[in-house]
Amino acid sequence: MPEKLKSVLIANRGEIALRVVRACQELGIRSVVVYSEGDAGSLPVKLADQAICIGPAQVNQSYRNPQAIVGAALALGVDAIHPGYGFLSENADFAALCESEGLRFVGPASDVIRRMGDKIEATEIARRAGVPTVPGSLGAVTEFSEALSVARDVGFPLLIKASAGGGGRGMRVVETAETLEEDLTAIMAEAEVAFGDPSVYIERYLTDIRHIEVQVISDGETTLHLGERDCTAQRRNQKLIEESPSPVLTSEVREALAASAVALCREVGYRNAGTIEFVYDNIERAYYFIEMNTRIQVEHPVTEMVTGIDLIKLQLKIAGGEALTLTQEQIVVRGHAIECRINAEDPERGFAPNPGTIARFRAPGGFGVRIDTHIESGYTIPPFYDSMVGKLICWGADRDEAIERTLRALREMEIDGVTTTAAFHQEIVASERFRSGEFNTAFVADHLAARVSTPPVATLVAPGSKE
Amino acid sequence: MPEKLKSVLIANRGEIALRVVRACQELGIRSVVVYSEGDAGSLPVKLADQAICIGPAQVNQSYRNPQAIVGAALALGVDAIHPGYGFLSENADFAALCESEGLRFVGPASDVIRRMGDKIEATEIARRAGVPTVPGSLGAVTEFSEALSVARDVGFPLLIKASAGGGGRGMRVVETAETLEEDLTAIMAEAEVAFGDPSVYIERYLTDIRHIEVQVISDGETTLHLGERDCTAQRRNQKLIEESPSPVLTSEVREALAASAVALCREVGYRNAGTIEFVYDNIERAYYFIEMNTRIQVEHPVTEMVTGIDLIKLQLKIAGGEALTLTQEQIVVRGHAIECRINAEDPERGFAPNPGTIARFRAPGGFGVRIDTHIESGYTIPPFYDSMVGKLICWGADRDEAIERTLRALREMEIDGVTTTAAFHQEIVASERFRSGEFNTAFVADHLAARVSTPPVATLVAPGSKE
Amino acid sequence: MPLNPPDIKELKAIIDWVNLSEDVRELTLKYGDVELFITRNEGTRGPAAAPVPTPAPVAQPVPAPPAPAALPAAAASAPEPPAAANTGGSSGDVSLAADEVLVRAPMVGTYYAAPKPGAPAFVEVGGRVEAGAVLCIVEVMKLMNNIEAPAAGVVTQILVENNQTVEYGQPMLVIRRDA
Amino acid sequence: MPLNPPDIKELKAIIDWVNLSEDVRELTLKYGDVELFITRNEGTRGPAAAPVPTPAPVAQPVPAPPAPAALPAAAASAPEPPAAANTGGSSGDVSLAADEVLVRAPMVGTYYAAPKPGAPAFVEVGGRVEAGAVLCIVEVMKLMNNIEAPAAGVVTQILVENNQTVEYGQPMLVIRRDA
Repeated sequence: MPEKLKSVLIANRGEIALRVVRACQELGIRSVVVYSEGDAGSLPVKLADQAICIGPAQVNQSYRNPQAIVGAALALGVDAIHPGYGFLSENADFAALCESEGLRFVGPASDVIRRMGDKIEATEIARRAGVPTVPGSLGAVTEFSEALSVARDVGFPLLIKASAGGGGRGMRVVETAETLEEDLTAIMAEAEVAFGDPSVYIERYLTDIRHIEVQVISDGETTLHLGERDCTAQRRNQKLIEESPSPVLTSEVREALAASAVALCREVGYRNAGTIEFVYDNIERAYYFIEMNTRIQVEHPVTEMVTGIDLIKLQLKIAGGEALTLTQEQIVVRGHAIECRINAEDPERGFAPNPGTIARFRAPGGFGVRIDTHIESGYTIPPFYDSMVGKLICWGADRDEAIERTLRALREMEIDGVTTTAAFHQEIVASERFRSGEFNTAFVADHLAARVSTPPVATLVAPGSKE
Repeated sequence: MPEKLKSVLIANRGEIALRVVRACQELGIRSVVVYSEGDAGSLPVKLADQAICIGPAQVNQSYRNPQAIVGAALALGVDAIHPGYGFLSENADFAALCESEGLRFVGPASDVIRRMGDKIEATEIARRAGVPTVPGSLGAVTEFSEALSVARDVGFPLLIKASAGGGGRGMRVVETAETLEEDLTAIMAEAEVAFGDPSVYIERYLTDIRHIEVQVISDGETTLHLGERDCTAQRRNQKLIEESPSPVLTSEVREALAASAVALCREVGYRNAGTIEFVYDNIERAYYFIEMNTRIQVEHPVTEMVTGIDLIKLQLKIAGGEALTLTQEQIVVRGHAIECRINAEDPERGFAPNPGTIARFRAPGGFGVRIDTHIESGYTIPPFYDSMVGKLICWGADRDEAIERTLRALREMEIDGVTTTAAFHQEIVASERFRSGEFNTAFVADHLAARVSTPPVATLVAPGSKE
Repeated sequence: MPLNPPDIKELKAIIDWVNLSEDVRELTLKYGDVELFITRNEGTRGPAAAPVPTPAPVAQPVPAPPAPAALPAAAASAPEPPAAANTGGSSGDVSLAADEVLVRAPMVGTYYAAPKPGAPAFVEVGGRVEAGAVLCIVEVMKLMNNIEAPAAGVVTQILVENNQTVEYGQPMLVIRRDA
Repeated sequence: MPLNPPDIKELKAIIDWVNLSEDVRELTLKYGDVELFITRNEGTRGPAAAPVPTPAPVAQPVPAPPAPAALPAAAASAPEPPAAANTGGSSGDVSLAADEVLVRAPMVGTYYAAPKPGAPAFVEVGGRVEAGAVLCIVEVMKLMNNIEAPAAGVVTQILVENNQTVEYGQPMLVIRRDA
């Protein structure tokens, strides 16, 4: 039986490093932050109990360097490593290295990371657990006759992808049964010529979908879910706004989704916090497993705000060998939470990243407003890392209140010196489409396309605002 | 049936003015802040939809000047006036002036303010409503024989106060029955000589008490309570730390307390938000009505944090004629919240007020942390008003988590250039006594007295902190 | 020279003062052997910067306080100009010649140019007034406050409109004092 | 001249002040022999002041940047000194003479002064080393990295203790290069 953690090394930077520092301090765990030369003097470095420089700004020599991180952990004698998100957080070899060096990795076992990181294996595990997956072939199909029969079973529209293709090459959408044989013949022939391999994947082509994911937590024995997050407001597959609960699910679908997520975790022997991602088909009102993230996610705070449960603390407790004392009945969703990821990007110049010095930062405040950020007045955003400067999470007794509070807080927030996406978030959240809750993953792109012809001024100014 | 409010004039300053601005903006109500010359450029002035200067820095010519405020409200054509707390918030004449000018006052009717502002009448109303009051004489007693009989009924120790006395003059504590006649004779004779009036009040002398208050909200028809706040951590009758729920009440006492508060409101025909203050006798485990505050209170956020209910918005909705749609069953207390009132005072110099310029302010952030403040980097605290610079409210799933989060947030907060009570709050919240929950109104004074002999260093540094 | 060389504290005090005064944009100081020159960003914080106070180069390390405002005759007086409102934008400062006096609103209320609707205005630009003549009315809660001329002279500017809400300290009129 | 030349602390105090004052755009100061001129970018309020302390005759108002660091011989090199760690406090800068070279830790790890416990140290203060001689070991994950002398010379300082954890870029030894 392992002992509770006394010290944790945080192998990350920015707001998530600070998030873990805060959880450690509230638990009385010594927090050690590793940092690159590009992050010297940053807020997590200042606020951690200890900080240690592990390399130059380049990520391959610092935050993505397993030897430097494990070396620092061993030299400082910490009990565990929290990987945050990104960087090495879903790197099975890194988790295995921690295990072999006797360091506890705050996450699942390395083999679980490996298995769930393999898309085909993860899909097979989901199917074994009875979790719906996107209808299609089970793996690659090499024979034309077999492909034809699978395609007919899957239904239309469907997507045919050359097994050896990628990056959009060797893909074709088939709209109706009439062209199926012709298209299938063509794509298999093309694939044979282009890649020397005619085999294809076939799956239902979904056109009107939402991205919905389920937060789970498990101590290896007890597996609980903490409701879903709806991350449908994306731009080029980058999440912009996340919320919990989803504005569209019926309680039947919500329960089925959660049960699927828990079943998948049990099937794979999952431990620690994790997220099961699904697509939700607005037309069929059905959901399909896409992948599992075997780590904490950027958007975990919306779940914390509606459940009142501190996910990072649970991660640390589980890594310290504590069993969950919560029961599923005790996890109650109250109200609604919305997160905006504020990026140092210029929406008027194609969302170009915009590093620089923040002359002045004034956080919004008051009831229901949470800010997770590593920026402060005078902070220089280094050009080496991603452009997210912070997350604004607003809670409301219902979705409408959460929306109004988000708009109020976005107006109130002051970030001088660097252009951010805050005004764009205001525009999106204030839009009729977002307010209605009825949209799909194309919403933000559609909004941007419509914006070219209509000046955005009217939507940028909130009613009653003087600015 | 009055219409919903479209615009509200906020007759206050500082954090509470900003609090009301935020609620207005989230409700789509136009907010107009009045300000004195001492507050030009302050955060509520900047963030309100409109601001208007009504006078010089002196409060009697600005925030306490009914004509200037009502004049501004009429000139700008607003629907209502929110008085905040302090200043004119419990001034019945001001409320009556608003009423006569056709402005809605965000609070109860002026006659209710007047009646509850009269301590003797308020006590009588409480008795009529069946609410326990401190055992003692019902009003002043003029005859010695009557006084003697009342004193014997009340029990010991008891307190005898000359009716015409005040400020500590003409008061005596009687410990036992043996000296009663002698003491009573003496104090009545003294009062006759000193004030020309021998009459006295007699009441039980309570030595081991807590300050516990109940938050109520009423639309005039439906009266609901939102649980209690425990404000026992005081220094010289100034509240330092408030929490909800109280760490000591049994569920029986909690329910009785709430029922008393609601009964009192119904008795007096109360409308809007209000607070019923009680003393809780640690020895007898009994509570007694002290007074009612017919306005929103500084510490209202702890109730908001545990109930999820925005009290200022309810105030504004009720003033706009909306009926409460909440039921008592829907008001559920989740977790625990603690508020620290951060004052610009120097605890090492007898809590001397300390105005000046805040060179840099960095708010603490993360899960469960709420900041209500009007300060920002570069803000100069004017010397004309009270020394509170902000409130830190931390929520936790239980009291222990709320305590740890409060300590973490206090450590994280940076206010440069001005000495505040933040470090002293840390010391109090980290103390064994506070953690235990078992203390009385003398706790802070006792702590300060003990501190003179023992250096505070050890308690200032939290475990695991590097500072 | 009667001046002592300034020490760092004195310099800092001057600089602090510049920092606190919201309307100084440039400061030039020659002080013994010291020369100090400061400019500030226009329109950063706070109100629109006031006109340059920098007077005579030498001798005055700290500029004199702004020209004394006219004391309106009504009950309440507004001797100090309010640190201009950040929001209304209505009470910005006004540049005055040496012989001009500014009449500010002594209270928040509604400005009336004439004794009653339709009547001729009390004064017009270019008109002469005697000291004590009524310039306008500020109404607060149905109370009509006559605002009187602080000095005899000619009205050179009227800065507000009839029926407009004025805030405390808001500039209303300028009078050029008789020589 | 009654003025004392200002010392670096005084100049720094002024620069600090400019950093704090959010709206100063230019500052010119002549003070004894010193001329100070500061401009700041418009709009970037905050600490990013670009101090241009005019190098006056009186010494160097701002210390020269640290002398170029020696390139350690081990695989990873740390050419840039890390912007001093705010916390560990272990990688502060070291003042070097012109003929001295600094050897920094090329990786995070544990510093060993000797090839094995109990053995004599590789080098001691005052000892001579040839270029390429092993100065110490930095262990990371049981991998022993020999740190070699970048130049021949005399060891003038050893800045770390045996068995101590060193962070990336931390100064470990100083060698005075042979003339």
